[in-house]
Amino acid sequence: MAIKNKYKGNGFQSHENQNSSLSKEILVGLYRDMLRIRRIEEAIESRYHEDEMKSPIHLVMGHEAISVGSCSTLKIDDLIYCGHRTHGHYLAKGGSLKGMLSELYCRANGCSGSRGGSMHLLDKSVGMAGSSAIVAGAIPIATGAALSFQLKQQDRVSVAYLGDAATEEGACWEAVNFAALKKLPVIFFCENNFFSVCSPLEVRQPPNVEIYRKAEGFGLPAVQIDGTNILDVYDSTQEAVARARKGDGPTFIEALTYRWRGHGGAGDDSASGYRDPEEVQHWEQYCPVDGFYDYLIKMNLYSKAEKDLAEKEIKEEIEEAFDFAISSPNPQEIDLYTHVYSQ
Amino acid sequence: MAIKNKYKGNGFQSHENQNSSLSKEILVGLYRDMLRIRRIEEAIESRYHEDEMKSPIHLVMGHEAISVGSCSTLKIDDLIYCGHRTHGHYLAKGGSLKGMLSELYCRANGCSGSRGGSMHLLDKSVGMAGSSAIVAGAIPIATGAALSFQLKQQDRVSVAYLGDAATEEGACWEAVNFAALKKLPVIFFCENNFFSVCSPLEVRQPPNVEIYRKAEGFGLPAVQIDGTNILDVYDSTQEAVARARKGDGPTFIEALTYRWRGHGGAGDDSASGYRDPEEVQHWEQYCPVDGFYDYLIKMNLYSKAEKDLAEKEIKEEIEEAFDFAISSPNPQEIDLYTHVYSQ
Amino acid sequence: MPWAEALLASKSNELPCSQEGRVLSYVDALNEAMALALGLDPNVIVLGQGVNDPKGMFGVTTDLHKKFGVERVFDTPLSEEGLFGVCTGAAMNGIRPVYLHNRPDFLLLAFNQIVSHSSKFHYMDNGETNVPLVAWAAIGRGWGSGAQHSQAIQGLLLGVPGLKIIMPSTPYDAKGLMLTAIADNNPVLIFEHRWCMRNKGVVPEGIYKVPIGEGVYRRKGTDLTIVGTSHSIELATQAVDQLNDTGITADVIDLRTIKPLDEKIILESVQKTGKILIVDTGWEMGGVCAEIGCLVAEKAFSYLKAPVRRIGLPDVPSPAGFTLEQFYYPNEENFSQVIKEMVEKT
Amino acid sequence: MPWAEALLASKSNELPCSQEGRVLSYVDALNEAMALALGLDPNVIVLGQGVNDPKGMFGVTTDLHKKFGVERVFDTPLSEEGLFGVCTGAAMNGIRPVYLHNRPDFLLLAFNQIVSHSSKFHYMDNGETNVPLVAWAAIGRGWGSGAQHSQAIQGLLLGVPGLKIIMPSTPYDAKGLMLTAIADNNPVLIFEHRWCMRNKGVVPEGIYKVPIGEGVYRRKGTDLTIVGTSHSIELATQAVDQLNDTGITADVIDLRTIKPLDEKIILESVQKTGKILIVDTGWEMGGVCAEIGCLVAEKAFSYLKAPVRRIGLPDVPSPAGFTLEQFYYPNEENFSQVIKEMVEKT
Ligand SMILES: Cc1ncc(C[n+]2csc(CCOP(=O)(O)OP(=O)(O)O)c2C)c(N)n1
Ligand SMILES: Cc1ncc(C[n+]2csc(CCOP(=O)(O)OP(=O)(O)O)c2C)c(N)n1
Ligand SMILES: [Mg+2]
Ligand SMILES: [Mg+2]
Repeated sequence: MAIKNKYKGNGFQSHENQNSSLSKEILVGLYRDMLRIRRIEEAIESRYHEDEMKSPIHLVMGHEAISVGSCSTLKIDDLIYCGHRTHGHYLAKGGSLKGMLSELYCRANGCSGSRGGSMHLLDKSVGMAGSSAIVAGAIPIATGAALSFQLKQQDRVSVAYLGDAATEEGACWEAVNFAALKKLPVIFFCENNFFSVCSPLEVRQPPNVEIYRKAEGFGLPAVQIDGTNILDVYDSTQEAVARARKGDGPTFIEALTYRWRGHGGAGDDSASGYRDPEEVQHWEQYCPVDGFYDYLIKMNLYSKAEKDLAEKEIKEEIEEAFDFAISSPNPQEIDLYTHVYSQ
Repeated sequence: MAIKNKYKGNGFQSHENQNSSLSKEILVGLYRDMLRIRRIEEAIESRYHEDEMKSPIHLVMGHEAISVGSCSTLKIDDLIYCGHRTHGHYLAKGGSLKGMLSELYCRANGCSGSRGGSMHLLDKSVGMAGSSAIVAGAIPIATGAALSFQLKQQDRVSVAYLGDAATEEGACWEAVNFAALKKLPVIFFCENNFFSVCSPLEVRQPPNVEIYRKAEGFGLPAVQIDGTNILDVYDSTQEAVARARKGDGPTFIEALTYRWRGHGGAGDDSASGYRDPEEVQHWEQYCPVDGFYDYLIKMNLYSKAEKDLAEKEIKEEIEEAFDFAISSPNPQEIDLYTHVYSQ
Repeated sequence: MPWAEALLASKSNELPCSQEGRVLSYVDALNEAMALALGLDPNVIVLGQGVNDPKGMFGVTTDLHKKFGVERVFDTPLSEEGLFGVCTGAAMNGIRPVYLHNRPDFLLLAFNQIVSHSSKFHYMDNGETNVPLVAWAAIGRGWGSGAQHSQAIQGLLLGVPGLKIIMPSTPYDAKGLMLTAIADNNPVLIFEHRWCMRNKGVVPEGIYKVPIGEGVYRRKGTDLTIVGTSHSIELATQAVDQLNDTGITADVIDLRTIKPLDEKIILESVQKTGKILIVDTGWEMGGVCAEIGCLVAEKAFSYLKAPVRRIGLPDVPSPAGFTLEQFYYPNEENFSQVIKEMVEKT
Repeated sequence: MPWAEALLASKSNELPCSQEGRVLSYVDALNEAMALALGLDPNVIVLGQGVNDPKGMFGVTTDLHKKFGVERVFDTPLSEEGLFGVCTGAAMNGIRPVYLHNRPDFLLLAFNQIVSHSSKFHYMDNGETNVPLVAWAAIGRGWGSGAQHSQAIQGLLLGVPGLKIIMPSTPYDAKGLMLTAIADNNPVLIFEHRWCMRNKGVVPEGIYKVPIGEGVYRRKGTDLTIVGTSHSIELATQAVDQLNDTGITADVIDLRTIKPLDEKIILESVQKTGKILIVDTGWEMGGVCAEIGCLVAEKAFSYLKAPVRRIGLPDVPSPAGFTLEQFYYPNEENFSQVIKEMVEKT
């Protein structure tokens, strides 16, 4: 089985000897945020077999540069909306780790009160505004948020994260058309990882069709980028955000990336046969986290000692958050019946 | 109010002094078929105030070149599927006039037994296979018909007629993607008349967006043509049909045209203010029927006398069909309950 | 929230529907409600296919865009699913959209957003998100509307938690319930009936509130209870009035809302009469009639003196043709017939 | 039609569900049904998201593509609305699609095609068009499926004319009804329940037909009638068996199909027991329970000795968390409790 989905980006080679216009502080922050997400995912994965997180999980390993690179260009009152693969965006936007883990452990103090589960993480205090487990379901909703900003003349932007498969849902294009028509401050951020569960892109969309070109046909500025390269993600999102803030309307970003783990649950499932384990290994060479670390080291912006410290801090934070979640109370029967209607 | 929708075609000027590769017989047949549809629509319109055709009507005046030009390239066992504006396609594909008028008069022997009405005309004996009053509803259905041809290895083509507004429904693009993916023998024929009921295109789709370019983004050969020029319609449909028969998959055709009458019912409703009456007059200059007549005359392919004869024959046919419909029996109560389920 | 404050500040609550006062058409009553809401709260928007065209959605939205601008009263692409989601997202962020549709049939395209999103965010988001939106549609009937343009789909949505569903019959209620719906912090569906939209009636000026979830007696009587909404309860009332001479009297209850359902008024009346006829503009099977029939058999069984009856549509798609329609839709005579049978059989 | 002929030719009709014979898992029974249908009729196709991936739609479609080729057993883009329409169009032209979905929730995206197209063409086209298609989905439950991945939406579709809706509970019925559904010339929806899919049972080899619209007795008794389908009737049967010691016996009727509804078996049993408990995996309000409760109050009123009861889901979205789920879903104990109450109160 050949490597079907050719890697189209350059990893960090494209920035290898190139100074970024971003400050050292920001660059190191980007790295630390990616590292944190990676470690959190690893921790969740390592404990998932205990069967205490009674929630489906959709790990984001391989996608970290997208979450962190894009969310870093947003302000706290800019809003993001996600699909089922929420962990990375939730954390990158500043969502509470304790709230997330409590949610995975089905606790009363979970970030959505144990009503939502891992596919409905939200933390409205930081602009992680909602998610939908229905593929493409949140795209029109993010568009509606942008409409509210426009109507209220607020200087805010909303982002809809979507997978490659979400572009097969008609509602995606309905939302894109409306956003372009009204010049809404929304960014459609497509994480093209070439798979929908176990179905490769080629059984769902014709060969030689590029997703971002569809968006272009609908009248949007659209771009295809290397989703494992956080600086590319940062730059293109920043451009889109600027466009939105200027009133010039929406942008469609297609970031090529790869999911290292199975669609849901812990571990890689390539052995089942739907994708070549070599393909996974191929993509792992372009680790968004490690690749950026190498870059920072090469550019003399970071050191091994600093990384070790970060690892230590992150480890402590994660342990504390797990302890918090596990020792948190379960919901009560009465909780079932609240919030069906709003007053 | 300026003429907003610039006329992009050339009427028959593009063929003015140009010989068509089609035989005289075919050319005259095309003209006669258009003339017949025009006269039928006029007859319906002139009697609609009698309130005996208790059915919504959506007249096709201005669109005749599309119905006739495209259906003429099809074989009897090729199938067409329509939306609400069915009259022209039904007649052009060879549907029974008596069956159609009986349907409009709600008679038991209407082409859909008085269950369908004007928005559900069908005549399966000639490949007018169905229609949907839900905008874009028939697009996936026509695509499914093409899938059946492919699975059964039949040398047949299906056509989905759709309006400009139908391209705002997500299901349209879901069907287009699937057809391109599977290389199905289907033609998506978009009649862009710049309006959805009273809503002009510019309040529904962004400026400078061309519908056929959207289709291109989805991986289809797509073309924009002058929908008032029957030779352009014929040629581009024939090309699409040939592509489909060769197994090369679907084509998207966008034909620019204009509806002379109100969205539904009899008469022009421009006076109500949603479009400029001058705009209607402007388009009437490019009458698909008269323009083609002038061309035929100029090319010495037809004569006034032949036209007079055609008019006479058509008039007689129409009168007979109206008499037939009006004197046909109404359905019975028992008819209500049949065909809910198929045996 | 300017809206809620203004509503509370306005002294009027449930106004009695007196027979005196200004007479307005049903359509104008709706138009007035929207104009008041738009005037009161800058977050209210009105959208839908053709809301600002000369036809103005049967007249319901006529000229609103002239008064309040096309930013707030605007036409939309077709995209029913996408636009319902857009309204939901806007509502989650402080806008109060009123999204109008010619026909409920078109809402079928948006079921994913209605059933799995709009009505569920408040719950899924642990009460942190509100979705104050109104979706409005007019049930079609007659003139060949046919199977795809005349569906009364309220029964399909009755089970969906988190939704409110309103079906008014009078201009008074149409206006009052529209105002209440716009002020409500939940997704509210309003199903009008094209034939009710011909009605005229007394409609107070200014803001008043008709509560969601409360029915009213249109007639008081002793022989049986008739409950329903919209055009069906109108027909039932006419049938009862025509039977006056025969001495038959009935409680006729216009529920006005089908979700939440006013169980109290239904059970109270059945307790008195012991017989119930349930009427609805939708299919009998699995619809509003079924819910109420079951409810009564559960909670008022000991008072029931006769089988419950329902009058809705048969398990058949709407035919397009005029003659078939006459057989399809129950008329006043069918109503009278059933009422007489129910009263006679004791 | 090769299909119909083959079916008629096969001597088997309704086989009795004996306790002897080959034991198969529910999932394998479904797989076998599809394999038989694919083998019998070249016009049968099986499609859906991931039907030919290693997971094979919970195993239901595993390896079918290897036997019958990826032209006939194929993966699809998401596009639920579009693909439902594609299936409808193919079915209108002689193909017999079996379109599988992980979850009924995803069918909400296709309601326009299901409600306004697939189920209506035969009628709108005056009987000239058939739509022999099967849409299949498995109701989710547990492990945080939550509000958008666990909806039992059968109640939303019960009213739609022209549809057939099947909800099996045993491997025997799952296979037999799948075969019948594929042979049927109408759009048929099959709602499985993820928890029934764990079952094993006796399943005959080869083709046999379980009729659509006919229920069966799972237990016979005298104290009350319990009707329902799928996982609910399974739970009810267990509850009744556990109550054996107390001397309580019940007619337990597995309807297997909810549309068309087997009125005869329901009314026959209620006539005997005078009491009915209706169970369903969906919401109580406006759903299957409501229809059957109303039906009995209409047509078996004089036999009823006690209020009808229903056990379904409360008017609340499914919560995601484990603890809340325990409160949300009725369990065997809830069933026993209600049964005991119904028997005791006379
Ligand atoms: C409407 C709908 N159809 C199907 C599913 C089942 N499903 C859940 S996640 C998923 C894969 C989506 O793939 P993609 O959008 O590319 O996101 P990824 O998982 O690759 O991040 C599918 C098909 C769903 N949740 N919603
Ligand atoms: C899903 C849906 N939404 C709205 C309507 C109401 N409607 C009927 S025809 C029509 C206009 C459609 O315009 P277009 O597709 O451009 O066709 P045209 O009438 O111009 O030929 C509309 C909006 C409908 N029938 N179906
Ligand atoms: Mg993907
Ligand atoms: Mg148009």
